[in-house]
Amino acid sequence: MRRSAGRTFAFSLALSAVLSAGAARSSIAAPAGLALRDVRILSTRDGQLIAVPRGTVLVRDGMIAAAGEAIPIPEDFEVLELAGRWVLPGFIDAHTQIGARGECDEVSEAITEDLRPLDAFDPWDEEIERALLRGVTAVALSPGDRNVVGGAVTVVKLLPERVPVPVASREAAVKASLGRAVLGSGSFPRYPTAPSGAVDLFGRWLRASPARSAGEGAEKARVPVLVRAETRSQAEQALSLLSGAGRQAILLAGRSLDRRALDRLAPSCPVVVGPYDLGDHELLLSSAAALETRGVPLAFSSGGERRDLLTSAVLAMRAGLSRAGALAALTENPARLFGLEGRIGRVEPGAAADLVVWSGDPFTLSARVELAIIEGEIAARAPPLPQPPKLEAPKKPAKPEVVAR
Amino acid sequence: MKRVRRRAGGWFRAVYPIAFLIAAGCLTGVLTGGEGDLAVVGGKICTAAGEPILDGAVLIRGGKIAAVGPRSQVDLPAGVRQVNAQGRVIIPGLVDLWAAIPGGDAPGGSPELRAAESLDPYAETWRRLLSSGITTAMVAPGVARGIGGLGAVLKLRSAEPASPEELLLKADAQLVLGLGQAPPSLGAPSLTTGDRLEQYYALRGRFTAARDYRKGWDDYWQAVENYNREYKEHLSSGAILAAGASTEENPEDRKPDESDEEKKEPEKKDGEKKETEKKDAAGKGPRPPRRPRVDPGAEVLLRAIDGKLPVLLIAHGQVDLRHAVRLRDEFRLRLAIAGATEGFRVAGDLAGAGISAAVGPVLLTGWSIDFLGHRESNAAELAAAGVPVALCGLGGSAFPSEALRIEACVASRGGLSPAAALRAITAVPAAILGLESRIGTLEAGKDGDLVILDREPTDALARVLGAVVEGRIVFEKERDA
Amino acid sequence: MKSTDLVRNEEEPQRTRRTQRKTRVTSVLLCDPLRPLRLTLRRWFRGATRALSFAILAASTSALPGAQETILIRAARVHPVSSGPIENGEILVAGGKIAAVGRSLALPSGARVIEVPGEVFPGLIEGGAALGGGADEFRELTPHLRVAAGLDRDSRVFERALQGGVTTAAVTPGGRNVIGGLGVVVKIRPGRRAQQDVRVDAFLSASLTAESFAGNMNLRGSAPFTFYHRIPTTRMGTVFLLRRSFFEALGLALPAGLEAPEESTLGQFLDRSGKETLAETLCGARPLRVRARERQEIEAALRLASEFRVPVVIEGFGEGADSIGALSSSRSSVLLSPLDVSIEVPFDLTRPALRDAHRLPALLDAAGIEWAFASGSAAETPLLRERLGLSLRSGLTAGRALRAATLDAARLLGVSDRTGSIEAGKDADLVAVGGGGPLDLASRVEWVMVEGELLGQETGATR
Amino acid sequence: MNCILRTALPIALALVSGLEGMDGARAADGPIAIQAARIVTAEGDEIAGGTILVESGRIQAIGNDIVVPPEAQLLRFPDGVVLPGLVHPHTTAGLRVVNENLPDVPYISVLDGIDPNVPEFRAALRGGVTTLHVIPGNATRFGGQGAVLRPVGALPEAMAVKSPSALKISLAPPSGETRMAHMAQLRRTFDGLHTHLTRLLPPPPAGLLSSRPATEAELAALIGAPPDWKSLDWDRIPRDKIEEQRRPLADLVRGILPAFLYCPRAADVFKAFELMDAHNIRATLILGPDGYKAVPLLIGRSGLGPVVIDPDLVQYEENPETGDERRILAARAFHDAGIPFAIQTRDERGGGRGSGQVLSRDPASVLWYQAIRLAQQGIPRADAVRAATIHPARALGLDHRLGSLAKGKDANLVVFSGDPFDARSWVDLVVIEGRTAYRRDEDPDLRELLRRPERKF
Repeated sequence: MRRSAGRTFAFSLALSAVLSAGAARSSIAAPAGLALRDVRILSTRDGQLIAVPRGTVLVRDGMIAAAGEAIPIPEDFEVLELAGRWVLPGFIDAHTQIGARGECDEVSEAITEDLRPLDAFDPWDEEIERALLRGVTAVALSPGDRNVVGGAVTVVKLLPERVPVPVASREAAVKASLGRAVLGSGSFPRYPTAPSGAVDLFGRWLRASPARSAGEGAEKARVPVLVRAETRSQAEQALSLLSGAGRQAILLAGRSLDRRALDRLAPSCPVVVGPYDLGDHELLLSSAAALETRGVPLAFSSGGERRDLLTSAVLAMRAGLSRAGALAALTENPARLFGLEGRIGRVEPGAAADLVVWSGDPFTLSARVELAIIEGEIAARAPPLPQPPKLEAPKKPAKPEVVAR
Repeated sequence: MKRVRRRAGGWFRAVYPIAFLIAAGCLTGVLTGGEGDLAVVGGKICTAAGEPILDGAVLIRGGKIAAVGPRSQVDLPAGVRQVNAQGRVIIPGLVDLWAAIPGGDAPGGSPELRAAESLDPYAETWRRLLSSGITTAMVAPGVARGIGGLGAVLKLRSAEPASPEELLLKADAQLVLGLGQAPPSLGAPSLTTGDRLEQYYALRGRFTAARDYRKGWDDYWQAVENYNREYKEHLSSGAILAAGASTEENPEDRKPDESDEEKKEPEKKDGEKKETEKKDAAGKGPRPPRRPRVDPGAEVLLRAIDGKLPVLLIAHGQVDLRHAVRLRDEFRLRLAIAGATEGFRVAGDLAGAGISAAVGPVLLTGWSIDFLGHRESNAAELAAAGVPVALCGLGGSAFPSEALRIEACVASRGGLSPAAALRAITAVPAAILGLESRIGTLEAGKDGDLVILDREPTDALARVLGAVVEGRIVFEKERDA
Repeated sequence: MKSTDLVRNEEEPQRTRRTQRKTRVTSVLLCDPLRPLRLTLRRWFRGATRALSFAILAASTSALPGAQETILIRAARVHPVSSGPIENGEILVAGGKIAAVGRSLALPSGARVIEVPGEVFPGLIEGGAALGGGADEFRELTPHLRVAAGLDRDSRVFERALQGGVTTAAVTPGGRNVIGGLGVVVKIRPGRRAQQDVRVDAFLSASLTAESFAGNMNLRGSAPFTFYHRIPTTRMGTVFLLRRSFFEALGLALPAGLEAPEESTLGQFLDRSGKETLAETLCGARPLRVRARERQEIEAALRLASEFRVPVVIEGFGEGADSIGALSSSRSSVLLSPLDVSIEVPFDLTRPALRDAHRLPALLDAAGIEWAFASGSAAETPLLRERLGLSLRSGLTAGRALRAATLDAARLLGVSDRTGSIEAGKDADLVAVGGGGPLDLASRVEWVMVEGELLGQETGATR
Repeated sequence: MNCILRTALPIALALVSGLEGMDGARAADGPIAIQAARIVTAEGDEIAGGTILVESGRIQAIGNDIVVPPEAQLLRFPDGVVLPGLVHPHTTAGLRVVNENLPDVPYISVLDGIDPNVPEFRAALRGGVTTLHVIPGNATRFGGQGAVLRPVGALPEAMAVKSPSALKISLAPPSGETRMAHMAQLRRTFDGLHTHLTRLLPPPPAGLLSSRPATEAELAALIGAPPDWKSLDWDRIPRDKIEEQRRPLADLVRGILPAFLYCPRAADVFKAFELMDAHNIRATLILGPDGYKAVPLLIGRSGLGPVVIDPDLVQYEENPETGDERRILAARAFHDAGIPFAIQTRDERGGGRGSGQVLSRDPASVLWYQAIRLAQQGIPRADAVRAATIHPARALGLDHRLGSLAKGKDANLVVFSGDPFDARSWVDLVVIEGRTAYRRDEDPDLRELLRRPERKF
């Protein structure tokens, strides 16, 4: 067993220490930055795993100032002693409707490219904290799947109770869908009702959109299209239309796009997969591994359901996805897809200090988020652990201390 | 590698033993020894009963565990097939309290419905369960109508069982009830929140009706006593001469009365009683009392009231959990709770009442009003309060049993110690099922059910490499994976 | 893939061309109303098709693995269809194509030999079935929609059809719309891509059968709450809509009576791309296919054909025995349902006109009209070979039925340069059966080859 | 067209005009002798160039060297093949509505619902089916009693060969109900029947009543014991006192009336066996689409007659782990395991003309087509014939009379114009119980259909 009851107890002590540090900080002169000391850093760079078994991360002005082994901590930094805990970049959800659930499907028309789900975002949604405590610090807020062209995809950071500011000034992508959900039915009369109609509308939109206006439109046309496809044929249609129109594509793979279908599709564009469910078959779960083998950039989506990004990644790892591949798909890949490479998604100097402190290896699913830090600020803290029934005396009191110098 | 997946026909039987030999050969070296004899050697053994044993060995003979301990201390007889588990982790076969019935989320509705009767041995499920390390599972009727029915405990003795009997460990193991609202796919009642009170009283009404039913029979037995006594008196007084003729009636006269009685039994009970006590005016002797009808549903509830049949109640919200405690107190049920999403709110009550709780879902992936108060630390908080905690699937497709071990990982993320998390999917559910003497831990004398993992049990990335049930290898992961 | 789109910008240049067209049309309306229009459109379209077929060729040669093997097939009997059966025949397949057919061919070095104790014939061709996708039911006139765009190529129906010996299929949008859209001819091959279709926009599908209006609801005052509130609701309405669309597409002034009143509830009008697609079709860019099974439907289809001087392909034609005369005068052709031709069908004889259905092949042959088979539904396509075998009960010879389901179908679909017979240069689309003849009900498909790749091999009972 | 005329002509010459239809009286006709190129006897060896002598509704003689009596009509079919009349074991032909709305209607009989004038019966003759087992559909628990019919006669009673033939029991739970509830309901019905029957027994002489059970086992026996049918003294139960609606069930458990048990899933076969054992039921199993999975189970069961397999002879099974679809030759599975089976057709009601597909609703008459499909799966033709003749006859308990050609059996036979496994062959003659029931050259519909195309253009 990795962790004894005593250690668990120690964690809660650590947390209370952190809490009190927060209170103490306000009374003293503001520190120049934050240092996370004695941490195990796990990050990726271009798909290569970067692991520092025992290192330090320095945060200044909301940015990572330094990260690595044997980094001297400046005098005026607030220090968090983290006793070997894991620090990972905050995860990025490549497609979600968090904070805007139920308001992201404007079904009155099939093409609603000017819609912004950011307008429906509720910063007080309790799920934001839930997501933070799953290690997610940024999301690609996206319209739902019921429109052929749904609207703008915007990457925002999950700062609870604060009006979100998009990470980049321009929108990250345009959401489109050819899946079954866009189709009208007898009780939902709206064009299209058949897949061919959806393709037709999508094609018309693609042909019409670049020429509409010169200035803004031209820039808009450079934005990638995040397109949902459910079958291999839909994906083919979407990708060939997009490449015909000279648009960059990101494929949002539906649940029918399993390993077998992806092998046939052999996509060359980035693919967003998930969410995976606990009961899914290997055929679907291994699609991520299959894409990794093909060298396709991969990201995960929680799909706007109450699903867990990390669980999807772990399920994919159980079906063959490598640890580096999974971590990259949770962090730097989505950042790159949405044009935010180097700004978020890595623990490296110059990147935003969106960091998550885990009690252990997150991919075991038995480690928990203790702190979620966004741009140097603590965005969420784990609640204290329940006291175990039989308390053993901690053998090695690894008491973390917060020292303000 | 082509794997043999399903026993589809007679010609296939010839292939099957060969495939089995190959499968066994991958794991082992020696292929001798009797049926149900197996030794798993090397690796870390998490017994779920005590401290883990590093570099241990488990010896199974005749389907039962003969010895567990450090490898040096276990005497391995020659000729017993050995499985080399060096570098692996060995845990007891997992026990799922509530697996889905293959072929749909079957709603029950009556206490006498038996899940044992809807077993499909040809279903794909059994292999899936084994591949996720589950060797014992209870399947139960859904509780969408408040009362589910009788759950059956299955032992997955084969991924391709030949008959329902091969699967059955205990046919009518638990009475399954439900309160509250969860998505119908979870098999929980699909009622609006406003109906909760009524739900509870409806459930309670079934139990009180069962008590009334018992009283009807008690009265009957009393009447029988009276009748027998009077009859003996008559006999001794010589009033009855032609025994056959004395009570004989024209069947045709009796018939309408009888069919009438069949339909209106409950209402007529009081009248009947008087009738039976009334002596025949002609002095032909006492009139025999009429027997009440057997109500199989009420009989099942009575067994629960008498404590002969344990009850598993599915409830999530704290209101429903309190109702569960009341129900248990009123009818003295041997009750355990499944679901218990808001269990942490009533942890003290549950602990005080000595009720075990099987928590599920631990990892929230779906939505229902009942999950409003969901938190991952629920299991840990219940355990901290002293409630015996198990984890369970939710009998439906949304929360499949395959995820049981992932649920344990997440529970330990929520603060349950890894050892307790392992016990929550092995020893504790075994105890809830009343099978603690047979399954749930790796101890000498228990069934030889174990699972071989490649990592710690509370690591979600751990994969099931093999599953052994009663000394036979019933599942093995492909070598290449 | 711009070339496959057949798409023009919906912007300015079009408008000028259109107005020109209109003026010219009105001026020569009296002699042949459509001739000039036909000429211009045809010229334009020919260019487009050429570009298109090139694109297809490029795609098919580059992206097909595993078809390069050289295979010699030796069979007890080979049915090339284009010529008489060859006993102990041999077929040499190289690079996915048939290199040679005959007896005692030279065996190239490195060639794989497949011995067939039974018979080999060309892969069967489904003349038309709604194999997925379907029409968009939101509107009743959707000529511009492509079935190919909405087709799920991984659908099980294709694998099952292949196992039944069907290697090529014309996919239709079904019959729910008056004008359903553009059909596609596909080779059935698992994993195939849209770019590898044999012929895109192969025909335009219209429907006059009861399907086109059955289930539609009359709208009385209230706002529509379902798209089944559409017209037509009667057979008259169906014909009306089709005719009006023809006029609209050709830019002709609507004759009195077809002109819709203000705030029309008589269904939609065509949009621009719809008009263009229909106009191209009427000008001969591709066949116009009309589903018609009952006599009045067939008559209506033929009336339209002669009115607009456009040949039609009538799909169904079960009750068409009396209409064959009109058919030959309009140069139309026919797709028959194998079940209609089978004698088992009219056992209840509720419609006397159906009594002649099984005789249609003979009647059509006598009149020299092109015909092939179309089974119509996804459930029937895998059974095509069996149903053909059944149709032999009417007296149709096996050779004739086989030709109708292979070479004739390929010609009718415009893909006879690729498939439909066993001839050197064509794709190696072959079916082998054990035992009896190709359409013998008791014989079994042993294997199927599509473009040189062996597929759907059966190994016996449950594996 | 030519080939039809070629075969039709000799028959026309051979058939003597004196043959009457079947609708007349049931009196014995004069003897008939049929000579054909091949006689497929179904149970014995095939006879090449043999003769069948039919008299008084029975087969008097069959073989190569039969002396044809001078008074016998001699029918020669130089290219013809004689088969036993085909037996359809499970159909709803002639019923407009195949199931009652109530779940338990054991007392209804198809004989009350048969319309003898539906074209299906005529078509059945055209397809060589001489015996149809008409029985209610699969949607109800106790669906009612079936009847074995010959497709000739003006009244259902005149058509009946055996009525009631069997009681239909379906193990398919109605929608919204589960198998558990279905089984519980079945148990309740049988318990109720047992209670009813024991009450009809003369009351026991007055005496002491058994008092409260002392042990758990005694109590369990009191509440949960299945009814003990074996100890029931049927002779003392006055049959006329049994409630009319329960009488068929009483006959069922007494072993007089067999059951046709529909098992929609392979796993239902376990339940079927359980029911059969618990309630003393003789049953023929009607299997569903995945019935082939139960093959090992059927092998192990002794005393089970032929099973009726699903009309879809090819099944598909998807492997969720690989996404591959397996094509399963279901009939072949039964054949390879040596389990005798009977074939049926999918003759569901409904399915109007809108679909344009008439044969998607395969009528009962195309049993021959199903038999050919068996051959397609590689099943020997002789076995395919058995699956449409002697096996269904045995399933109906009529194998002593029907299903094969042998001396002493009912003279039910069908003459095909050629190889019955060739779709181009036609049924030229059908003889039912010694009488000519159908002759192709006298079939007005077919004659109309098969006339030469004489239309001019």
